[in-house]
Amino acid sequence: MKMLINGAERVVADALRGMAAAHPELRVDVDQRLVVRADAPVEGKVGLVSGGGSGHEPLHAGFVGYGMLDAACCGEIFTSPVPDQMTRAAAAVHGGAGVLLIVKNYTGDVLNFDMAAELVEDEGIEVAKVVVQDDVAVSDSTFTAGRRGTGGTLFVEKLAGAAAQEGAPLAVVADVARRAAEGSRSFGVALHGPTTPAKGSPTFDLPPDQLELGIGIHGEPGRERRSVLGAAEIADLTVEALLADYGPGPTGPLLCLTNGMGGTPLLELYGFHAEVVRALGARGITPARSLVGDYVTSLDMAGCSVSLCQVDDELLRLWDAPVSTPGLRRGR
Amino acid sequence: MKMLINGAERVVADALRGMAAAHPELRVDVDQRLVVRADAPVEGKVGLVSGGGSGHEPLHAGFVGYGMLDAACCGEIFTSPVPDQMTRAAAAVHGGAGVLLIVKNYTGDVLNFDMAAELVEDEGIEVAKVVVQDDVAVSDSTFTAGRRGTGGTLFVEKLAGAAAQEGAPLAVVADVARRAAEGSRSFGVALHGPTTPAKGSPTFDLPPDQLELGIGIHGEPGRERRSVLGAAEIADLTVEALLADYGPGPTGPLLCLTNGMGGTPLLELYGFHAEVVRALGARGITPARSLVGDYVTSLDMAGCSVSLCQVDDELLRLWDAPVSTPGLRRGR
Amino acid sequence: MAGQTTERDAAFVAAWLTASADAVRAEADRLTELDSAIGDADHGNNMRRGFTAVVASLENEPQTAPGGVLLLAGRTLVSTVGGASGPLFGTLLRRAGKALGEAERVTDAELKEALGTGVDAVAQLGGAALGDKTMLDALLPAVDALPDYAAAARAAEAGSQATIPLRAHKGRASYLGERSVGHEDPGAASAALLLGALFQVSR
Amino acid sequence: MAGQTTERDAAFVAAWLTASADAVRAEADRLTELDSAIGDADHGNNMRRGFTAVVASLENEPQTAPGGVLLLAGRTLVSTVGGASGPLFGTLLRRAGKALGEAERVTDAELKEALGTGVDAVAQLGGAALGDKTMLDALLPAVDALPDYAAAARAAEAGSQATIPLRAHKGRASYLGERSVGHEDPGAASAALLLGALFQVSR
Ligand SMILES: Nc1ncnc2c1ncn2[C@@H]1O[C@H](COP(=O)(O)OP(=O)(O)O)[C@@H](O)[C@H]1O
Ligand SMILES: Nc1ncnc2c1ncn2[C@@H]1O[C@H](COP(=O)(O)OP(=O)(O)O)[C@@H](O)[C@H]1O
Ligand SMILES: [Mg+2]
Ligand SMILES: [Mg+2]
Ligand SMILES: [Mg+2]
Ligand SMILES: [Mg+2]
Repeated sequence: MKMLINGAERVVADALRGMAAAHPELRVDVDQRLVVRADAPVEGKVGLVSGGGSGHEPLHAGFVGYGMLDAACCGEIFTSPVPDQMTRAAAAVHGGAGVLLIVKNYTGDVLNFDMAAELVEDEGIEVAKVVVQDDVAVSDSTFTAGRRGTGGTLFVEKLAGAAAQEGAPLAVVADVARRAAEGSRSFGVALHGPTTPAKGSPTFDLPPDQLELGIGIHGEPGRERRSVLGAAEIADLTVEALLADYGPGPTGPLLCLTNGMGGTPLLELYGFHAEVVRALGARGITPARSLVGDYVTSLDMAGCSVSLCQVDDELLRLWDAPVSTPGLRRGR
Repeated sequence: MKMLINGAERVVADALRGMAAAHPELRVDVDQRLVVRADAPVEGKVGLVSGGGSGHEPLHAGFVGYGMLDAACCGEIFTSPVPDQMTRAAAAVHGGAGVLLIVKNYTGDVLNFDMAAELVEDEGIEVAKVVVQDDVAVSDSTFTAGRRGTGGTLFVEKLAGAAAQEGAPLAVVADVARRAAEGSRSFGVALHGPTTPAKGSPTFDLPPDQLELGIGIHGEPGRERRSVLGAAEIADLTVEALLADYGPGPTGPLLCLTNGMGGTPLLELYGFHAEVVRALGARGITPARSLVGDYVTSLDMAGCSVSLCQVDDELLRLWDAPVSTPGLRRGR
Repeated sequence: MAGQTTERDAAFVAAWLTASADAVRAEADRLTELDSAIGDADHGNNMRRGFTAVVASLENEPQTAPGGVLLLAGRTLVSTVGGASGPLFGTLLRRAGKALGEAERVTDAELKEALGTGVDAVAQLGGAALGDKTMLDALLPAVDALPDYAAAARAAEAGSQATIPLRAHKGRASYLGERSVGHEDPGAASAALLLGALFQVSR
Repeated sequence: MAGQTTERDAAFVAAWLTASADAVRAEADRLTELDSAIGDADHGNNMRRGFTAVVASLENEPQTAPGGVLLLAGRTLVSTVGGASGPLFGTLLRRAGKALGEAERVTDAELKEALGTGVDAVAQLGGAALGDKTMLDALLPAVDALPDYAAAARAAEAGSQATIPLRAHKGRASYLGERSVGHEDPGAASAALLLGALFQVSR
């Protein structure tokens, strides 16, 4: 598999060098694999720290900036970062109002962030943590590592980031993050597995006539294979899986993220979004806001995920609030 | 080749339905394949119309909005739109100050836009036209259809769009567009050819150990094949090709677009951007502004292009001016 | 065989375009395949879309004059094809139609002259000449061979085959430089289909 | 063969970890391959990165006590691996090191007990039990078999093989449900490599 790289072991460091070159508004520590707002710490503002394995860009480093994250810790590809990165990040963004850690629910991420949280607290910094677990494809959470954190992470980072930017205290920012996490549901479909630089071939092989339902964002295969379906059918079963999981059905406005996994053209993604909106409409739902694009990716995986977030008027206002990051920008 | 579509013949229409659903700030005519600013025509503002074959998203439809295009005409995949679309678009965005047509230099685009320009003038609307021909890979322009318009189109649309948004008259907006077009140089490299829905397999086959230099954005093969190179080497030969073409070397600040062709992960693209900036630096040049991402794509083609634009202080100011479109957003 | 004085009506020209549409539809994949070797893999689709629209137009707005048929067909191609081939084939038919005017019957000689006018307009619009590896390489010898429809069809086909060893100087294929050599030009192949259809309806 | 009273020094433990690093490096691709079947294809890289760093740490900060060696190695794994295996293998070694304290020589029995403490900490941290298809399926029987190093290595290897028919309940493989059956757990395979290295240096 050909890649535009200098060698598998250099991919993450090289990408961070590129971010540093492209974004003077960010402070990039290539050695420590940290991306921090250049104006951090912002006095009196809650610091938002997230991170995870690399390969999901723009998540998380691309969401550092005004109105969203203060710092992102970048792990190796598909590998959670280590506690040292997180403690450094927390120290760099602590503006006296404490730090919120936003963690995707994977064993590695949870363990590493938990270790870091203890160390940060030991330093006398107030810490809160929210775990995103929005992937409805993982159903029997009691017999698994629990639901994965996927596309819904964008909602959590954006909404909590907006609250923090407005100057809300840690308890409020953490509450916004938790409500966003609890309101989020995601479901993903792959047409072609991702290829990691280390492995050099797709992490799962999909025959030309099959697609994989309920995929994660780390190249892990999904729960089920099916013969190829059209965009309309994929949208129907995706929307069905999402809405079924809300139980009595979502109340209040919905945010909708139609997300590309990296290898699917934007042209196809918009077409798929049309089907998602149609499928929602057939069930009496019109999303209050839509976002379409590659936001939470899995290297070059072909496919898509849909994330919904059930919000209230306050969260909707926070969604619309200005944000200025490399990966998401609006109103500023 | 699996795709997230409902059928090859529906791809463009479905994508436009998706854009309509996602972007209330745009007026989308799915039948006519037009995307227009919802507030068009803006009284007294020059109207900017562009368009081309589909498959390059976000270009052009994704660049419709405040500070950039007023309308985009969407052709079939890799096929120039027809004059009827362009005349409709011009009528929809003419706010009394005339219309600028931004045309990528392909035989089809030029012929169709020229036909349209005549018809629009016949309606009594003042028309100016700028042809973007930035691709340095096409060298002997006298024996070819001339240089292709590729990534530099983004510079032209952004800079002219900013001038129009400020209220500049048609002559000035056209002059900005021309200076942007003349200052632009691009060069592209493919690791894997794009697959059109109609054909269902890559439009050119690249063996696993080869890459293609000097590619266009329509799945046309490039000028030369080479054994696979690392990102650093690709950046060196790209930067060399670009700078050689400026002759005595670019004077004044440079904009740099490190552009993904659609199938290359953002992680790789940032790593490549680091090498581009290094290669420029080795030749004494620091780009004044960088933009990294998938902006002028070719469906799912893996690879990248680099576009430079030599600007002056006024164009640099226009580059920094607020823009709010689905595909490019800043300061608003 | 058709002679200098055979007269043709609107139905004849409409039948030609309908036969062309059938041929283009049957060969669309091959045309796209040719375009994918040295272009952007859309030519078959473009031609199919255009000629399907032409057939529909002729049904919706029946014409009484050969010139009217060609004018409508040309306008339809311009409005529905896009790309390079839309304006070029559209202009070919439009100009030929214009040249024929409103006469309800035209001789084969008049048709030849009108098509010659159309081909000249294509050459002027696209700036290409014989040997540039374009549709002109099929169109120019074919018009020369008219009003012998069989010879014109053969000339078009031969002209299209003759593009194989050529290096393209116009259109997308020109970007390939030397690498365009060894492939048949898709637009020339389409032109050969149109001339083949003309021969077919003339028999 | 090692007995209850054989004493081990810091050099022995360092040699173990160095041998482990060699084994992990030699088998990294296989570990990644296992992880790609039921995980995310990074386990070989993770372990290689971690153990390469462990060897470097031990060179840069030579330790005089077995406990110190294990503590440093565990801390290094936590700081360099990430993922699930970093905190888990890191905790295994850290807790074992802590249990051994600063004694410059420890008996095989003490080592067994310390590693048992470490394995318990892994179980607590990760919330997994025997049969969940994790590294514990290799670690638990291996520690039971200590201080017989040969038996421990065999038990770890057998435990790792025994994960093949299991359905995963922890870690990434659990997302696969039934489809995790039929594959060896990569973390268990790593644990077997570590126990194999321990046997090797004990001879
Ligand atoms: N300048 C030109 N003059 C004459 N014919 C041309 C010219 N440029 C392109 N063509 C013809 O158009 C054909 C390509 O048509 P098509 O694939 O439909 O459009 P596009 O090149 O825009 O994708 C070529 O094979 C060639 O015959
Ligand atoms: N909760 C857990 N308890 C014990 N071991 C676990 C647990 N979760 C995962 N593991 C082990 O970690 C291994 C995966 O490690 P690795 O691939 O390096 O990390 P990640 O799963 O984060 O990519 C699994 O094969 C399993 O043995
Ligand atoms: Mg991992
Ligand atoms: Mg085309
Ligand atoms: Mg073509
Ligand atoms: Mg793993």
